[in-house]
Amino acid sequence: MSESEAELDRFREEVKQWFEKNTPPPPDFILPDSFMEVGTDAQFHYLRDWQQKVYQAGYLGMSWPAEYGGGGKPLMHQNIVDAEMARLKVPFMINTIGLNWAGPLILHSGTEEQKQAYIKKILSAEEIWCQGFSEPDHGSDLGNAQTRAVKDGDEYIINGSKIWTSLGDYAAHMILLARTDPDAKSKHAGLSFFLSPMRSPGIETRPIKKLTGEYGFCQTFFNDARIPADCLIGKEGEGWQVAMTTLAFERGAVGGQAGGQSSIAIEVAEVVELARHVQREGTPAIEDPLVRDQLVQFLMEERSLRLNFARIRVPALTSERPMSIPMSGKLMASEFRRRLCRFAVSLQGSNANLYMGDDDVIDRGRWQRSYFNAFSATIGGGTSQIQKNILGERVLGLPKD
Amino acid sequence: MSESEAELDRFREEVKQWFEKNTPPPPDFILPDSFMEVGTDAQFHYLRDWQQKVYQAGYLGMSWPAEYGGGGKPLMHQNIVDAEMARLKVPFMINTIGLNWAGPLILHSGTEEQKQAYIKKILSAEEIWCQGFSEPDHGSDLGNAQTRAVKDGDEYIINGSKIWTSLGDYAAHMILLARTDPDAKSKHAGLSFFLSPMRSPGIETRPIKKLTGEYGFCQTFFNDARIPADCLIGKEGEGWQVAMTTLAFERGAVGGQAGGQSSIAIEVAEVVELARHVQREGTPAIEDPLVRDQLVQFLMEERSLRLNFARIRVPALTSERPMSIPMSGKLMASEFRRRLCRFAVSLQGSNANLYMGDDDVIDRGRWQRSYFNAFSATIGGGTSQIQKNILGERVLGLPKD
Amino acid sequence: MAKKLTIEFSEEQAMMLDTATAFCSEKSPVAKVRALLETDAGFDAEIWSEIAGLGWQGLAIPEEFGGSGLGLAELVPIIEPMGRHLMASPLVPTTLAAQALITAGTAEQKQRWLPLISAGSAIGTLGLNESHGDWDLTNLICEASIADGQIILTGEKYFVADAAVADFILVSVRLDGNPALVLLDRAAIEQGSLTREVIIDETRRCYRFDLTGISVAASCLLDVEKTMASLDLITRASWLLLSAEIAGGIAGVMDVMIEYLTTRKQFGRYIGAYQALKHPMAEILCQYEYSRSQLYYAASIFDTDKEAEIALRMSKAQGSDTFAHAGDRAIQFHGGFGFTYECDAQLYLRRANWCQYQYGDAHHHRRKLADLLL
Amino acid sequence: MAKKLTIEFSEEQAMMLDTATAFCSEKSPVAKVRALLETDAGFDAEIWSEIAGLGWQGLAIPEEFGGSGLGLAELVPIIEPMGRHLMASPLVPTTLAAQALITAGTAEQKQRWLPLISAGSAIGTLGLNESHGDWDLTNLICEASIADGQIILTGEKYFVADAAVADFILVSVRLDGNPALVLLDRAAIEQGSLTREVIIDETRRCYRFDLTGISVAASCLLDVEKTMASLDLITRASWLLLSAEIAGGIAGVMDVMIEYLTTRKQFGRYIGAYQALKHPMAEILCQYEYSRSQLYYAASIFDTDKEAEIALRMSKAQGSDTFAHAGDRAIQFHGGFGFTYECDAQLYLRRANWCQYQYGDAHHHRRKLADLLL
Repeated sequence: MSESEAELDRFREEVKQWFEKNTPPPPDFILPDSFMEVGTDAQFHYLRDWQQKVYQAGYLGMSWPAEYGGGGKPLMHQNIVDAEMARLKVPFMINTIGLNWAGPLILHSGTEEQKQAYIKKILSAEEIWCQGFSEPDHGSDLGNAQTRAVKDGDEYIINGSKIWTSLGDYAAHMILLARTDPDAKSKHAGLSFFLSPMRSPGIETRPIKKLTGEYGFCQTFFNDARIPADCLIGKEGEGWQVAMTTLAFERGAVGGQAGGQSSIAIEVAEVVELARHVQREGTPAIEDPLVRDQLVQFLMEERSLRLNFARIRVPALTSERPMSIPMSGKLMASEFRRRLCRFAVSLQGSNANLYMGDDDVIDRGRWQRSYFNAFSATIGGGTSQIQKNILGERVLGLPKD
Repeated sequence: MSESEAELDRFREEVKQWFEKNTPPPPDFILPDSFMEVGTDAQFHYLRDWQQKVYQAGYLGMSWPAEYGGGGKPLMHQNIVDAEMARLKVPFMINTIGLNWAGPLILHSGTEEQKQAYIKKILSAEEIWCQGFSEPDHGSDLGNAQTRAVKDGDEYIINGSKIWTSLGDYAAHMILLARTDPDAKSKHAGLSFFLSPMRSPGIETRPIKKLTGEYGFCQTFFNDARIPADCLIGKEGEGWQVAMTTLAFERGAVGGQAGGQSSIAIEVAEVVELARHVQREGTPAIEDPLVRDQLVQFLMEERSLRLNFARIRVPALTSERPMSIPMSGKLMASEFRRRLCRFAVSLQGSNANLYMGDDDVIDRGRWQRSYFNAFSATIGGGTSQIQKNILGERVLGLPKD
Repeated sequence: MAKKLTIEFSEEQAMMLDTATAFCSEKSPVAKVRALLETDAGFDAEIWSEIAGLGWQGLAIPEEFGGSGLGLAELVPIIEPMGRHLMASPLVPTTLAAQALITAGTAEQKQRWLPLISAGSAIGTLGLNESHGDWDLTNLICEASIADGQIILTGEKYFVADAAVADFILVSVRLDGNPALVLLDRAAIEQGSLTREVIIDETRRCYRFDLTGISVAASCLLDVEKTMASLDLITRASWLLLSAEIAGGIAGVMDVMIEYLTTRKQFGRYIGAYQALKHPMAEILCQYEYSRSQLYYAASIFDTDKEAEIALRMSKAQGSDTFAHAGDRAIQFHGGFGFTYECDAQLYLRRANWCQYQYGDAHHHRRKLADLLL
Repeated sequence: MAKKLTIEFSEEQAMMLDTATAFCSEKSPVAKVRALLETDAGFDAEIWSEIAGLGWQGLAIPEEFGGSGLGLAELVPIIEPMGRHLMASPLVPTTLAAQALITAGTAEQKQRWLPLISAGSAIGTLGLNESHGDWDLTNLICEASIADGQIILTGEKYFVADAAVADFILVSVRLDGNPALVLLDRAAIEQGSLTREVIIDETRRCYRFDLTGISVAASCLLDVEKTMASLDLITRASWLLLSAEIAGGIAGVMDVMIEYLTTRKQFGRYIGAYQALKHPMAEILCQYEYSRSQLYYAASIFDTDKEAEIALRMSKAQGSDTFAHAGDRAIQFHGGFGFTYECDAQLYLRRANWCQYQYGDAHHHRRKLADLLL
């Protein structure tokens, strides 16, 4: 299995060349930064084509089993590809839920039929997947899901609604958490997990317009929707455990993901670059001492985030509160991004008031949009306020509210 | 009563000259910024002598009745004196509780005997007064005072403890809130208000060392202390109302104070001055753009505080939430002071680590001390956290915790 | 000890504030605001007529031109509630254009336009911004030259408010090395020279205005001697009226937040009961009070010189930061709903951004204040 | 995409951290810390001997001089728990003095002092600061001149740690226009030349050192060629060890806060249940984790060049601000008790101030980082 450094270097070079040659030129519209932000057909098709191309070149799902469409190669190869993709900042892989959530889950817990049916089409982006966990009015309290699934012969009848379904209107399938037993002794015990079709009678999606003015999420409605009983994954009543397994895949806590980056990280270096080329009051913004101080603060913060994750690999240096870094990552990263994007907007003088779609807006308006989109992470998956409660109570041991 | 502008101007000039001539030179020790910070005999005597001198010159209690030692003059005169004292930044009047709390209360609600006994000695600082409202463990919840006063013939027997008694170890008298009826139908109804002697058997003070390392508060202990029954002011059970009246005097909400400034305000202009004369990395701190930006922020904030109080005089501009400015003043002013003093410390390079008493410390260490002392206001009288709760609930109408 | 600071606010201004508050509240419910987002003009012509009925367009125009002859400060209690209710109208650009004419217009220009403005029959606007995004209005790329009694213009102006419906536009250009203002009426505005901009605040309409190819009679030039004074006045007036819009905007976004915090429950409690939301709200309240105090003080001393500049810059800086912060928190505190276009918080966040970056952001004003104060 | 960042931390270091944590926790309870405040020396000589038993003084001294020959990074897991428990000792000044000798001492100086230090038998310290408060150690007012084989010194040094008990003091002076280091042993230190300073952190002892009138043999000079390198190393080592003390200090003040927040009740609830206190605590926790990650990264790459400077400055800046903030909040969150000397929060607040303003505050380091990074 182990290859020489030289072989890996050769492979890395080959990958680099392929991406340099094959990455499509930027389109004449603004691209989203993650699959959660895909809002137009043009964006969708551009990104789906790109994933297909990457898959066909053999650079996606490289470590997944060959019999289902994967590459059957050592994980190291995919890691090299992923690193090159990130380094070259190529567009992300749109089928994120399929590649990082559903695919690993199916490979881990699915039946042979499910593997045959789904895996290859996840990699090729022929079938897009979406996620049905959150519900309106229940915020991020997954365990409280109220969408009902009632078994009726060889079908389940689904009723209820899911919200924040990214790519809901493009997806062929949804990973769906629904309540099969409302009288179960614990609320978790009443849940089951489905690989649900999205194009069935009784399933409708309604796009949600975001504060950016774009679309990018749906609300999904189930009205007596009938789905085959073999959509169930895991046993009935085991939905909570399956969901937790899925989330573990998503977090990268366990292996199994198909690879390929799933979002475009914003780096402080890009804001530094912006500060170099925008003028503030007649001189480049980067010459302003207050701008410089802020940029340094952001650079420090960005590095702190990365160093935290370097430090978790040293148990001796995290032993006192082992969950502190893992549980604070989302809070810190999302708030960091919000502040960074807001700052990037502030560098633009009166042109900060131009917006996406304007001919003259700086960098196609990505900073304005990214600032607005940043709230999806400071709110979604438990608001920053809830995160602080969790840290206070579970990590520091402070009393409950 | 009304005097010509010219006469008032002449008076103002006379006052100015008197203070310019008679204000004592700064002593060779650091002075406190308010009566709450008096911690040494040297400070005490310097300030008491100063108040005596001002009183003897006729510049204190000018509008109080002549028969009790006051000046019997129009309030305008005292206002002119106060303004000049503030402008010239002369040392403050040490008997603050007497001049602003006890004196006005006695003049308003006291018996003839009480007026004869106390007023003149308040003005001359012959008798210092202190305040006995707060208790250990009950924070700032005055209504919950537990110190007991039990009538026994022509005496009351006092048991309990008061905390944060400024000048407790120098005071001849205390305005004391104590519980005469523990079974009263409301907790407020059980309280009574006393003009208590401090030098009686059973009354002991223990100085509290502050985080600055100085003394400046006492804890006062009452162990079967007997005080004459005629120390009662107002009726038994009316202590809460009397306390509220007293607090109204203290806030300046109603007239009646003796005048004379009671503390030294820290102005941003002084920090600007500091920034001009301290060096940071080889150049005057004031040349540093980040320092400049901070100083402007403080100047804006200082002005905002003052403009808020200018705006309360215009009811049309405060009608929507009339209590917003009055109830936020303490929060904003105290937090402002804390941040301003901390910033003043930060300007001093490694010399910021020198402290009061060192030969070379900048400005006698007043910034380091004032930063530490600033917490007395962000904590005392209801912490900033409690103030925000109050604003949220009583001004904005948000639900209770 | 610094000098005494007082806020002047007359009975008349108090009445104006009451009237305007009631008017804006009634005429600009949020459903109306949202309906106008979809329209080309962005405002309701009928409301514009009603405003004329109230005499707001002519408030700060001398009586000889049909106005009320009051000062710009009198507009503050009108613009503030307009900001609170996001009421759309070309009142501010028209007022600024009128002020420019009052200070630098020729007798003929004043005579032609000011009475029409006072009567609510003409909309005026200004083309002052340029591609560099600099807030210094004398930093001009657009140029003019005079030949044969004609002024020939080149360059592009940005953020020209309500240009598509304006009866005239005053544009700033460099002429013989100095700033000059040129009045262009509808007839002079070439077909296709206006391009609607996509701006962050969707309640407004702004246009890029391509001057190249336009040439008008020399009589369209404003008094060159008075141009600098006029630009200075426009700048100050903009700070004042923007600060008023900002103070209103903060109040408006607080309304939206308080409504949600007192009606939305989570984990069984109204979310406003949580200190994590309650305390930031209290902080926003305090900063709002500061903003409003700074605003009305700046209005009180608008006509003084250096002191007014200090007060106006403080007002703009204080308000801009507070509004931007309140808008940001408004999204956050609404949770998932806050992330949707449907939530009104976004209307205010976008407005807050707009106000921050027009006529100098807080950072810019603090830098200028440092030079004035330190 | 930036390069990979890794934190190296060996098994040996992990054991060191365990040992030091247990040692400091046992030997430096807060009652002991407070008792030492009242003493002249400020530390316990017995503990100093025990430390010598553990070999800490010689850890970063080459084996040929009786040390362990490890790097300065090995001291980080020792200094960190010392900071947490406010353990007093002259370990840091002695270590820095030893490093100065290692880099710039003459063979004779090294031979005389390093074995004594390794054995715990000598305390060394440094006199580097001056009245101007500048953090640039080459900005020197103190001067030296050489005449007849004697070095004659003038000027005053500030913040000379533990000078009264030091067996030797290295002082920086300007000699022929360049920085030089001079070694003064006890015999050379004139009677009355040391004045104890009143400093904000009462757990330490610092002295003003009047050099004027001191003259010593030329052999007391350190290698002039190596002085700049030595000052540079001292600076970096100070950043590293201060950052370690800071990270420990943050942990220590958090201990004090958490203890109070989980035991003190108000309005019937433990005060730690209130989000107004809980959330700032969570924020402090996050900033603490950042500080610690920055610290151990800086330790990992201490021996590299520009990268180390960046990492060290970041570590110092991040930690200083976090500690200062945590110390400030610690007072506030203790309410009235926090305002008393009796509350341990003040010990940490004073320590936090000390750490912020020694060897460059956060603002200073960010300015330097801007030049390195932008």
